Amino acid sequence: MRETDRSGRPIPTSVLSLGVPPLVTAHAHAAPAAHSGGHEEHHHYTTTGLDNRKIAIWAFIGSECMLFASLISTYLIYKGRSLVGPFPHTEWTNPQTGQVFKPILNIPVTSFSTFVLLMSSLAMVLALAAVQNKDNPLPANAGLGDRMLASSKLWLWATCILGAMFLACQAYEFTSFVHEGLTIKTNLFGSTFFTLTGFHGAHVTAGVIWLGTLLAIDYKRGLGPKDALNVDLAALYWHFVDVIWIAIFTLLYLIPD
Amino acid sequence: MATVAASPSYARPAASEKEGFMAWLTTTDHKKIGTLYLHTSLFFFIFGGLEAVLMRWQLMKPNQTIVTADQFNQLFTMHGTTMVFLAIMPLSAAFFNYLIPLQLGARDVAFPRLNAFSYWVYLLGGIFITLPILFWVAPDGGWFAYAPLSGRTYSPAINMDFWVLGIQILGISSLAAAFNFATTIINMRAPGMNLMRMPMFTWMSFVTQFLIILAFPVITIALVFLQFDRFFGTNFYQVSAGADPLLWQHLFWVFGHPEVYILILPAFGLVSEVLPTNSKKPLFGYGVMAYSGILIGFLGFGVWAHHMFSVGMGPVGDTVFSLTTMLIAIPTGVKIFNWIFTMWGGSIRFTAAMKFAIGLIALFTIGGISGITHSSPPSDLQQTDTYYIVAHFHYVLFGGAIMGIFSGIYHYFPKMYGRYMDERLGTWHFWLNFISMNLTFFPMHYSGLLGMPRRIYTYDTAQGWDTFNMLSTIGAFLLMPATLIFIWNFFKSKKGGEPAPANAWDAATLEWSIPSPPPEYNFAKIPVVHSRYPLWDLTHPERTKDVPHTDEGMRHTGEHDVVDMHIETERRTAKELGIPMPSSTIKPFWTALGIVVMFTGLLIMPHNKMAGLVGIFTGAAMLVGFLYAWLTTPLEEHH
Amino acid sequence: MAHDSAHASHEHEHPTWKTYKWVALWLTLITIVEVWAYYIPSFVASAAFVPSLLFMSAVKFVIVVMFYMHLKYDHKLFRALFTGPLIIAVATLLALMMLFRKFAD
Amino acid sequence: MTRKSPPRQLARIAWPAMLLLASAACGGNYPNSTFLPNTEFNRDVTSLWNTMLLWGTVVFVIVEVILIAAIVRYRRRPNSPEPEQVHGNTAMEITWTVLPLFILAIIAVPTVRNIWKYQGEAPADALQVQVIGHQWWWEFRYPQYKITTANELYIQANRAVRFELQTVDVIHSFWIPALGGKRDLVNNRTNILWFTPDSTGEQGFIGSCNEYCGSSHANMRFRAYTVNAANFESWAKHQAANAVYPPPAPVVPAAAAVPTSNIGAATQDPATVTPPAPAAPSTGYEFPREQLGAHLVPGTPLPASLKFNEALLANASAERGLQTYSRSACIGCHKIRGNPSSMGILGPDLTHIASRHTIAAGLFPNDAKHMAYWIKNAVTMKPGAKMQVFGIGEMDAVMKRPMTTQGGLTDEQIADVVAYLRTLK
Ligand code: HEA
Ligand code: HEA
Ligand code: HEC
Ligand code: CUA
Ligand SMILES: [Cu+2]
Repeated sequence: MRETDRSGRPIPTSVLSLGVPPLVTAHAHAAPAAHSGGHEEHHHYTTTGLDNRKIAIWAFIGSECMLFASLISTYLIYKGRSLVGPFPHTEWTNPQTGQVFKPILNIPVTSFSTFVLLMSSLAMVLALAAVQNKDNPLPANAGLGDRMLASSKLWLWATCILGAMFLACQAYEFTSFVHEGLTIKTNLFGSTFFTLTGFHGAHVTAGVIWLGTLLAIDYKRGLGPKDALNVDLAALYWHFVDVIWIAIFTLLYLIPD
Repeated sequence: MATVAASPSYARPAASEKEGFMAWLTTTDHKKIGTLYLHTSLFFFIFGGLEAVLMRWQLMKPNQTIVTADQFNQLFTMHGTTMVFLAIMPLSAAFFNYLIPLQLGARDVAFPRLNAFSYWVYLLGGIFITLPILFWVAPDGGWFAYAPLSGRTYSPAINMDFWVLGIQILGISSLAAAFNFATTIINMRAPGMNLMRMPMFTWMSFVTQFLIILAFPVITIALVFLQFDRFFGTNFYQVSAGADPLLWQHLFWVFGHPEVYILILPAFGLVSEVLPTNSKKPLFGYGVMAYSGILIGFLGFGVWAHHMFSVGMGPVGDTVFSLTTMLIAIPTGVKIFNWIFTMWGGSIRFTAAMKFAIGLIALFTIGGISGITHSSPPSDLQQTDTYYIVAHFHYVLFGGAIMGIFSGIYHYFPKMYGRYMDERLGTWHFWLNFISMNLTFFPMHYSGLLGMPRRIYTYDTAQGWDTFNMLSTIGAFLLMPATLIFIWNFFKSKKGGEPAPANAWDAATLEWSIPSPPPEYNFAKIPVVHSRYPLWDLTHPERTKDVPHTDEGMRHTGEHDVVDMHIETERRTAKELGIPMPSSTIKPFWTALGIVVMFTGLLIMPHNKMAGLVGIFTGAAMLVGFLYAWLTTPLEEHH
Repeated sequence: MAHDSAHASHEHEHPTWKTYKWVALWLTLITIVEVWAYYIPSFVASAAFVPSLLFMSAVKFVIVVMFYMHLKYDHKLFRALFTGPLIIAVATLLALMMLFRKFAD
Repeated sequence: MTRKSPPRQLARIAWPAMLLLASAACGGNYPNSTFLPNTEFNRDVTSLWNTMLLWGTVVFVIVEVILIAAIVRYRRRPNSPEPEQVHGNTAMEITWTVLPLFILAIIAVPTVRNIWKYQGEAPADALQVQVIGHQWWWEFRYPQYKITTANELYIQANRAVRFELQTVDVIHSFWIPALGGKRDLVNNRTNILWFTPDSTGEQGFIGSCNEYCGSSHANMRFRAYTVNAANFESWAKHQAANAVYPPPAPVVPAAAAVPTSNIGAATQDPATVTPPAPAAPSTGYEFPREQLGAHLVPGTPLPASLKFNEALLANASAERGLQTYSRSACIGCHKIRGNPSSMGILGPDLTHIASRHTIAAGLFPNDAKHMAYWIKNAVTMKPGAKMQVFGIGEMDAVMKRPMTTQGGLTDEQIADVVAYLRTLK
């Protein structure tokens, strides 16, 4: 992986800080595409031998740690402080109308979507491995499993679809909450919950679009080892979003007031 | 060394492609972007200064009516916001841009187009947040915009919308720049320049980038909450829904305290370049200087609640934050003493830059000591939100950051423009500035300790504050001619200053080994660095014989244009030399404009939903479209 | 870390399908245990509940970062770029929790 | 660079100027100084401050002396030798790491001690005062005495006072510099501040709001009077009683037993208001006007644009004023115990308005003239003031149109209302 091309210096990834990642990151990968057309890559010297973009994305992920720490802190600080329901883990009766609100969190659905997101990380890591190993010929006796493992398209599709499934679960969750009477304006829980998970969802959306562009390139001209860095950047981002969900799932969903 | 004529003989290749205005609008050259930053932020410094002068005029005597209460409240909000976000941070960014690649021996920053983008976002965001004061509809919540006052309930008008959105725009610029410079410093050092050979300015900038990377996400989230509250009716700071307004305060100061070190560390870096050069001595205790910078940055994340001693945190919180705050005196003190002992035993040349650097040592110490006095909560309860605090932070900001930046401008002007600034005017500027600065801010210690609250547009007679306010105001008035001398000097010297050679001050670091002003590619051949003072290795070998020298750098490269440390005299253009340079492009500008249009759309939303939506979608379309075009265009043209 | 030694391939190269598969399995298993624990009221009520959940989620966090994000294998610079900010982020979060008296009860 | 630089002349003037400044601070009359030894808190803080000032000065002098010595000794001269190259000195660097640590320890010890000392519980017999912040005035309640008043705080000399700080709108901060440290009034929280004014005697003090709270943050002041126990009791008893019009004859024996909660429903027809008996004693202690220091007398000028026919004040009728007041919007915002129609809570309690020395949170003296201007156009008198404009023809900031006879008051009517309010001793 260190052998990756060190050529392109445009950095789409750090523009993620805009808070509108979906639109921005989407086209990160067209640049190398244009590059390789010319096939005149300069090898700029770098101090560490690493690509600038990989350093930038790790710095960006460090920054995102603080972003989500702020969001999660806020959620936890306001936990149990809402004046009116519905509440996440406990029942609430509206004193005016007598209407009863069940605990609003849907643990089975979210457990499922958590599982989906975890599996998408597996698919992502396999996609990266497939891209990196594109040039290694499959052994003659390669079975279906080996051939599957070597397919970057398969795993990119899998990642995208799993990501989209996660988003679908979230969409279902959001709409059903609104249906049950919890909006972003209802109470402190609503505001913090929708904002935190919404931010996370926006990150997932950005990731899905980013992966979509990779997939498009894969169909157009095939992703190979020289694209490994680009896939790696997307993968790091994707796993980070996953890791954040691991924290959110435990802190929001599983630990009651 | 021979004196080189001011206008170097190499042609300006960019000029032939794009002329004048367009050349600036499309540049991706870190030096040009640095110049843009410098001029823009000097403009905002004057603007913020004029706001301050207006405030001081109003406060000259009790019960004056130069401005109204609401105008005054806008003035101090915008003065603080302007000085912090539009003057000092970008003044530092001007130096990041101009100097970091030169000090590292690089041809540009890691992401040149992102760099242009950062500048345009800053400029447009700056205009966005500054324009309203011309119509007296500017933000009026104070530069820390405490909730719930900053929420829709208590600030229903458009004023605070400008602030909430404007600071977010500026945050994008700062973050993009920070990722860029952090990557540049990690990854674009010349062969042989390990971390312990980086010039001190680059070191302090390095720490600053991490402070930005870690502090700005927090203010972004705090602002997103406020924005959601104001625009979408959420409850983050809605006290009637049970919200706790201290949430804003904590989030703000988790950002806000590191922010003050973001403001001071680059200035510290600049004087760390000026002092050794003008003392003919290496920096005293280089390693400790670097580590203390890191330590200041790190501790800076553990002290934020010292801005909140009066909110009733309880004794445990007060104690912890008091003690961590006091600890910061130690690494800072180390810096102060190391600077002094850099001069000690040296051969000091009192250039204007040197005077300002010494001014920083003298004045920052005062501000630091007053900082220590309010790190003690019982004492701070008598000081917080009084003019005593105003005195503290102007001593560190004006006496520290601004002094350091002026020092840097005088010092690096010859590198930027190939001409010296006028030393005599510089000396006048220094003394007038030094004296009137003290005249302005020293009396504030007294008015504060004698009970004068801050952020008051008026005060009553017979409170015992009249003399001190009068003095402060006179000082502020005197700062105007002081600054005017500087401005005059700056523009005059650009045109007709005495020509400066490449190594204008007989300095030790890489940026002085190339012509002044540097050619677009900076280094025709990337130098291999063997020690901390590569240029002194050549010009004054006797000065560097004690520093460790290695040539580890050579081993890793194998690039055709890397050669041993040398004095660069190449005058041909990049094209002639076959050096690939990032091509100029306007796309970062349009992308930045897209962002600002988007935020403007949101601003309009509550007043005209249709127009607002049109703005948001137009902006988003611009953003996506130009970003796509940007990312699909290769960075460099191939020769 | 209890289990990484069991599954990490200690060759100097990149991990392979074999590693990834085990990581995914562990992630799934831990998630199942977590959710299961959530549905045992007596356990939820006990003092061990929150710490054990936090522990499990920390384990998941770490193995994804180490194996899927390759931090275990990659340049040590990246480890510094990630853990530094993470430590500050977690410390800030804990400090805020304390300031808002979240651990008081 | 050896040429004498003219600006150095400036420096010569600067230092004496500094000294002058320092001496000015020692003389002079500084009623709001934070170092006045009026409470134990202030004395402790002063001694803490002195420690810090001492050590701060030591540090300052050390730094500036070495700095100046370096500048003077090592200035470059034509024949300066090439300096010896020193890259650092571990022993020295350890010294200036450790020495500050000692200094900080000297500061830290009394700091921590005082943090804990002043966040402990107040003495049980402390006077309790609830402080409620409003944009931009102060409400003071004395639960032990069933008093509600505004902008003027009576506390007892030599008796601990414990403030419970709350706000109804935004964050404010309560501070009497000469008596003790400030505390913020934070929504959804109650902060506590207490101290004992043990060496003040009978004195008046300035208090202020110190957290920026909007337009008139600067105009959110108050007065605090430390009075002796007997005077306090007299003041408190009087304040607790209802105010009535017309004022009862001076000797009304049953006064002490005035129930404070018998105001009853506010639905009574205002036109038929009759002063309910029993009446309040007409005299209670009031902090003597003559004893107000110069700093306690408001000097805010009247806005030039606001006109009022002051001649009307001379022969205004309190009787008519009562009727006008009770029929105007005033009653929706203000409370006058004893005037059953006046039940509002948005504005300051006016029950004993005439017993206060200032109006509008310390901005203006409480006399007929200023009160008349205030009622005519409070917003012009005090930026952003949340009291409606009443003068006919005056611009109403909320409705964005000039006041009409509909709800507006003529100068005559205002003069009458003032006359009525002036009777509410
Ligand atoms: C450049 C910006 C900058 C810098 C560097 C600092 C540095 C410090 N600041 Fe300052 N501060 C501000 C900008 C800055 N500050 C601003 C803008 C505000 C107000 C914000 C607002 O409310 O609007 C503020 C407010 C502020 C407060 C809150 C006051 C209040 O509102 O009540 C406190 C409280 O502790 C504080 C403390 C300190 C300390 C201890 C340092 C230390 O880092 C100083 C350390 C330096 C020294 C001590 C001098 C050198 C050391 C020696 C010579 C060694 C020996 C010294 C000793 C033993 C003492 N600052
Ligand atoms: C880096 C930051 C910085 C700098 C440099 C300054 C510089 C100055 N500040 Fe600053 N100030 C702050 C940061 C800064 N300030 C902050 C953060 C606050 C808190 C805000 C808040 O409470 O929200 C504050 C608050 C503040 C207050 C308190 C307001 C209040 O609480 O009510 C005052 C009052 O005197 C003041 C005065 C000044 C003055 C006189 C200068 C002078 O030094 C200015 C000198 C500059 C000039 C005089 C400009 C030169 C002008 C010319 C040369 C004219 C040219 C003319 C033409 C081109 C036509 N400032
Ligand atoms: C919309 C509500 C409102 C109405 C109606 C109103 N007031 Fe006020 N009043 C206030 C508020 C709020 C204040 C405090 C303003 C300040 O100091 O900032 C105040 C202050 C006062 C004060 C000064 C009190 C003090 O102790 O400082 C007087 C006197 C007064 N009002 C009289 C009147 C009279 C008389 C009327 C009717 C003609 C009236 N008010 C109608 C809200 C109102
Ligand atoms: Cu109330 Cu400021
Ligand atoms: Cu601070």
